Amino acid sequence: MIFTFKEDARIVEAYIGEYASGKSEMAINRALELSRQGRQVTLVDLDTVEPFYTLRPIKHQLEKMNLNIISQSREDSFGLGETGSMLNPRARWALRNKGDIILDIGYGVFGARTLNLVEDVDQTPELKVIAVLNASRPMTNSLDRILEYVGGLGRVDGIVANTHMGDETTPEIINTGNEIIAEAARILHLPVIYTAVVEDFKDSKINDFGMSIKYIKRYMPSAIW
Amino acid sequence: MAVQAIPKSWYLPSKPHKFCPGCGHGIVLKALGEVIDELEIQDQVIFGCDIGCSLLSWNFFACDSTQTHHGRTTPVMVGIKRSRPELVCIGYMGDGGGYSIGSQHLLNSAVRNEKVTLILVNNTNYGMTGGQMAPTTLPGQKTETSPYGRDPEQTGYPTMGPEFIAQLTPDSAYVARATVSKYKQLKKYIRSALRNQMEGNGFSFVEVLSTCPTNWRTNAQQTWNFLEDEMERYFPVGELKNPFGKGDK
Amino acid sequence: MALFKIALAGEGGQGVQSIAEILAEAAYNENQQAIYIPNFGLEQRGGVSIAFLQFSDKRIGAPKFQKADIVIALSERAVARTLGYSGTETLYVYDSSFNIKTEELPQEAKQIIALPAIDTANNELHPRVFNIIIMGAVIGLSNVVSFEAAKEALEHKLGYKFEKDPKLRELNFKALEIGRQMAEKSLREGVLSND
Amino acid sequence: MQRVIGESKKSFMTGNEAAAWACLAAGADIMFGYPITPQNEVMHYWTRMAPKYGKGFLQTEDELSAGFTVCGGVQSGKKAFTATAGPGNVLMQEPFGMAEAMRLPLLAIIQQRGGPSSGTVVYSQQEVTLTTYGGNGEGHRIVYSTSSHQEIFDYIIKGFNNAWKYRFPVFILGDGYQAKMREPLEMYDPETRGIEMVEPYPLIGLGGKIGEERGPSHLCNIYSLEEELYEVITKVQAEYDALAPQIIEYDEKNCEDADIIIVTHGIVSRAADDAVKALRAQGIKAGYFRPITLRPFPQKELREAIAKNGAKKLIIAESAIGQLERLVKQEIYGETAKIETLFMPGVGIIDSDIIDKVKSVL
Repeated sequence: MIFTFKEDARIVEAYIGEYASGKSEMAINRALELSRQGRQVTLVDLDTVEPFYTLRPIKHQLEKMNLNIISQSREDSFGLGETGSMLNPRARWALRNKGDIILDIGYGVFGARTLNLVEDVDQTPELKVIAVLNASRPMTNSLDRILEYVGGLGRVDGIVANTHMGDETTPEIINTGNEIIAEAARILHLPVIYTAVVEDFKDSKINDFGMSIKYIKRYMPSAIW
Repeated sequence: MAVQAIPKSWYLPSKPHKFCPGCGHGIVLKALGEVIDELEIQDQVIFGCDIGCSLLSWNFFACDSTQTHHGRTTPVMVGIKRSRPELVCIGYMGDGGGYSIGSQHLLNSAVRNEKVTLILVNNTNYGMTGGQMAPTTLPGQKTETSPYGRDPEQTGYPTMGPEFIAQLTPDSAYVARATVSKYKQLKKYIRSALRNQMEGNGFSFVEVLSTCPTNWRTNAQQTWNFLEDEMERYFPVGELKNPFGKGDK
Repeated sequence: MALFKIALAGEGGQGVQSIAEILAEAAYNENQQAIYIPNFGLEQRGGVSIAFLQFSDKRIGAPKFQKADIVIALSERAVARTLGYSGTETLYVYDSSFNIKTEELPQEAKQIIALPAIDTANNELHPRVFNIIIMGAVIGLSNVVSFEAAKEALEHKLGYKFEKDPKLRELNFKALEIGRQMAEKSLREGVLSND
Repeated sequence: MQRVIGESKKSFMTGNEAAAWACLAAGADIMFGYPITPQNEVMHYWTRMAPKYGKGFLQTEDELSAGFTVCGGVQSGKKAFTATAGPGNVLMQEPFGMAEAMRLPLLAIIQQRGGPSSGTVVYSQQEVTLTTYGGNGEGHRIVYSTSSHQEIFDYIIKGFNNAWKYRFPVFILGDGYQAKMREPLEMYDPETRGIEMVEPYPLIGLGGKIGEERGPSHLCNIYSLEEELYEVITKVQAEYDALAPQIIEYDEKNCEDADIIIVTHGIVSRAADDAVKALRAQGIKAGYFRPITLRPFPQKELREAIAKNGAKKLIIAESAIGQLERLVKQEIYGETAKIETLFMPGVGIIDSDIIDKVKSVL
C-alpha cells in the first residue's frame, strides 16, 4: 500500500528507526525523488543522539542537488559523538517551510517523541511517521523483536522494509528480512510503504512478499564524519 | 517588554551562538554577560569552560578564556587564581563535569574555599554526548543510558550539589541554586557569586537549573513544565550560603 | 681512598640513618666523595632500616652495591636481612648480645666480629648513645673519616642540643671514643673468624 | 631576578632537595603537587622555602588536579611546576596532554619508582615510555634524563628556560635513587654563570582594555574538522623537528675506537661509565653513549658514534624491560650493530653487572 496524495498536497514524512536502519538513506532518497518531480523539498536533520552517520558531512553535496537542508554542517560543531549533539534552530521551525518536508529523526529511546522538538506537529495532519526496519540489526532481527521495538516507538503510521548489511548485502539477506517484516506489519496492522532495494540488485530476484519494491541509491557511505 | 541590548562583554563574531533552540545555556550566559558588564570586570575575567555543551561557550565572551578537559575546569581556574589573584576566574561547567568526572575537584576546591566562581548548569542529562544519564537525572527519568527510567536502587538519587557544597564550606562561601525560569534571581545570584570572589571572601558556587529540549524531546510547553514542575520541585531554588546577608541586592 | 662501601642495618628508632648521614657529611667535609642512600621502601615502616654508604676519592657510580666492605647489623632481624651484602671481602659486624647461632651468620665473610655495643651503652653510658658507639666503631674499623671530622659533623648535627645541655656533648663524644676503641680492640683480637 | 643561592657553593643533599633549590634558583613562581614517594621532599623543601621568597604552593586533591592547576598557572603567565612518580605520573598524563596541545611550558619532575601499579616506592627506569610518549594523540615534549644531583640542578634551570623559549612541556626524569641519595653538588644563581633566564608571559589575563586595545584571547584545543587538527599537528611536528637539533643533548666517550658501545641513560650511565673504564683497563675496547634528552632523541649522534669505528655491538642496559631499547631501536633503524641487552626491571645496575654482560657477549 502506498500513501495517496493529491498532486498539489504537501508531503510531510518523518523517518525513525534503529541505529543503522537506514533512516537517513530513506529520507534522502525520498527527498530527491520528490525533488525530481519538480517539487520544493526541505530535508531536516533531527539526529541528536549519536550523530556519527548524519546528514552533516554531505550537507553541501545535497544542497547542490536542489534540496533545502536544515542541519548543522561539519564546521558548525565540534566533531562527532562526544561534542556533536546540537540542533539547528531552524529545525524547530521546519514545518513552517513551504513545500514538502522530510524529517530524518535519530535513533534513541525516545522514538517519535523527538518530533516534540518541532513546532506545529499537532497542526500538521499530513504528517506520516515512518519506521524504517532493517532485519539485519540485532534489535530488530526477529518477529518478536520487531514487534517489541515498534511498540516502543510511539506513533508510527507506516513501515519501510530496508534489510541490508551495507556493502555485504545480498538478495538472500533482503528476502529473509522481507519475510519477517511483512509478517510483523500484518500483526501490527501497519502498512508497508515499500521495501527498499539498492539499485545494484535491479536484475536480481527479490521476494517482495506482497510489498512494492523501490530501488534506491546509497548516499550515506560518503557521509562518514 | 523592552528589547535588551546585547551585553558589551559578549563576543559578537561568535554570535548567533550554537546552543539548541530552547536550551537554557543562552539565558545563563546572557545573565553572566550582563553581570560582567555591570561589575565592569570584562578585562579581569578569565572564563574557563568544560567539555560538554558548556564547550560551546569557549569564545562566547569578549573576555580571555580557556577551554579545558571534561571535569577539569575547576583545577585550571584554581591554578590561575592561585597564580594571579587579581584575576576574576569563572569556571563554567555542566552537571556531568562538576558532579561526576570532576567531583573530586569541586569538593576539594570547596573545602579549601578557593576564591573562584563556579557556575554549574544542571539540565539533568549529558546533552552534548546525546542525552545520557547524569548525576542529576531525576528518579524515573528516561535517558539514553537509563532507557527504562532512572532507578535509584541501581544508580542512586540525584546529586544535591549546592546542599553538599554548603556543608563543606565556611560562612565566607557563597552557595546558591538558581533557575533559568527566574531571570532576575539568576542574575542576582551570579552577581553575588562574582562579588564574593572579588572581595576575596571565598568559594562561590551557583548551580543553575536549565533546559534541554533536544534531549528531553519536549516541545516548548513540556520543556517549561519539566523545569518548573519536576526539576524545581526536586531541586529547591534559593541561596544556601550568602556572606552578604539577606538584604543584599 | 679507593671506593669503600658500608651497609648499616638496624631497627627503626636505633638511629641508623642518622649516623649514616653524619658519616657521609663528615666525609664530604673532608673533601671526599660520598653517597648515602637509605632503603626508603615500605620496609622502613616496621621493617629493618638499612643505610648504604659509599666513600671514595673519585666520583661514585651507582648508589647501591651488592657486597659491602663492612656490614654492621644492629639487631637480630638485621642479621638475617643483611646476609646478602656480605661477600668474601666483607668485614661483618654484629652485637655480642644477640642470641644467634653460628649458622645464622653469613657464610661468606673475610672476618666476622661481635661488639658489646648494646651492653656498653646500657651499662656504661646511656641507651640513647648506642648509635654513636656504632658510629665510633665504624671509624675504628675503617678510618673512612677522621675522628676529628666525625666530632665536627656530630657537633654540626646535634650542636643545638649540646648548647642546651653540655653534658650531652660530653656523653656523645665519649660514646664515639668508646666505640672506636671497642672496634680497634676487636680487630686486634678477633672474636670470631670465618677464614 | 631574585638571587636565592648567593655565593655559589658546594652542598651535600638529596636529589629532591636539589630539585627544590633548582626551581627556586630558576625563578619558579608556584608549585602544585600531590604526595607520592619518592618525590615528596621536592614539596617538603619547596614549601619550607617558598614563603621566604614570595613563592606559591598548593597541595591539590590528586595528580589530575596538580597537573591542571599547573596548566592554569602557566596560562596565567607564571613559571609553574609539579613533581610526581609512578601512578601519579599516569594520572598527570591527562593534563600533560593539554600542555602539549596548547603548548604550555610547564615543568614536571618525575622520580621514577617501580611498576606496574603500586610496584615499589624505591627505584626503576620504568617510566621512560610514559614520560616520553605518555599523552593521548601525538604531542611534543622535552625529556631530560639526569644522572646526578648536579644535573638535576642544571637541567631544571635549563628546563624552565627551554620550556618558555620553545613552548613545550619539559620533563626532568630522575628516579628514586637520585631522589633519595645524598651527594654533593654545586648550586648557583643562573646569572652568576651567565645564564639568562627567559621571562614568562601570560597567554590569558593579558591586561589592557578588551575591544579597545586588544581582542580577547580565546584558548581552545578541540577542533571541528579532521583537517584542522591535521594542520595543527603537522605544523607543530615540523616546528619540533626543526628545533630538535638545538635541544638534543647527549654524552659520548671512547667511541673513536670502540668495538662495543654501552648505551644507558640516567643513573645507570654512572655504572656504565665505571664499566667502560674497567673494561678499557682490561684491554676491551668499550665505548659509552648516553642520551641526555630522551625526547628529542640524539639519533644522528648515536649513529655517528657507531660509525666512528664501525662498532659491532651495542649493549643497552636499563632498570626496565626494554623501554630505552625500544627508543634506541626505532631511532637507529637500519644500523647493523648487533643489540645486546641487560634488563634489570626495578633494581639498580652496577658496573660489575655491565662488565659481566659485556664479557658474556664478546
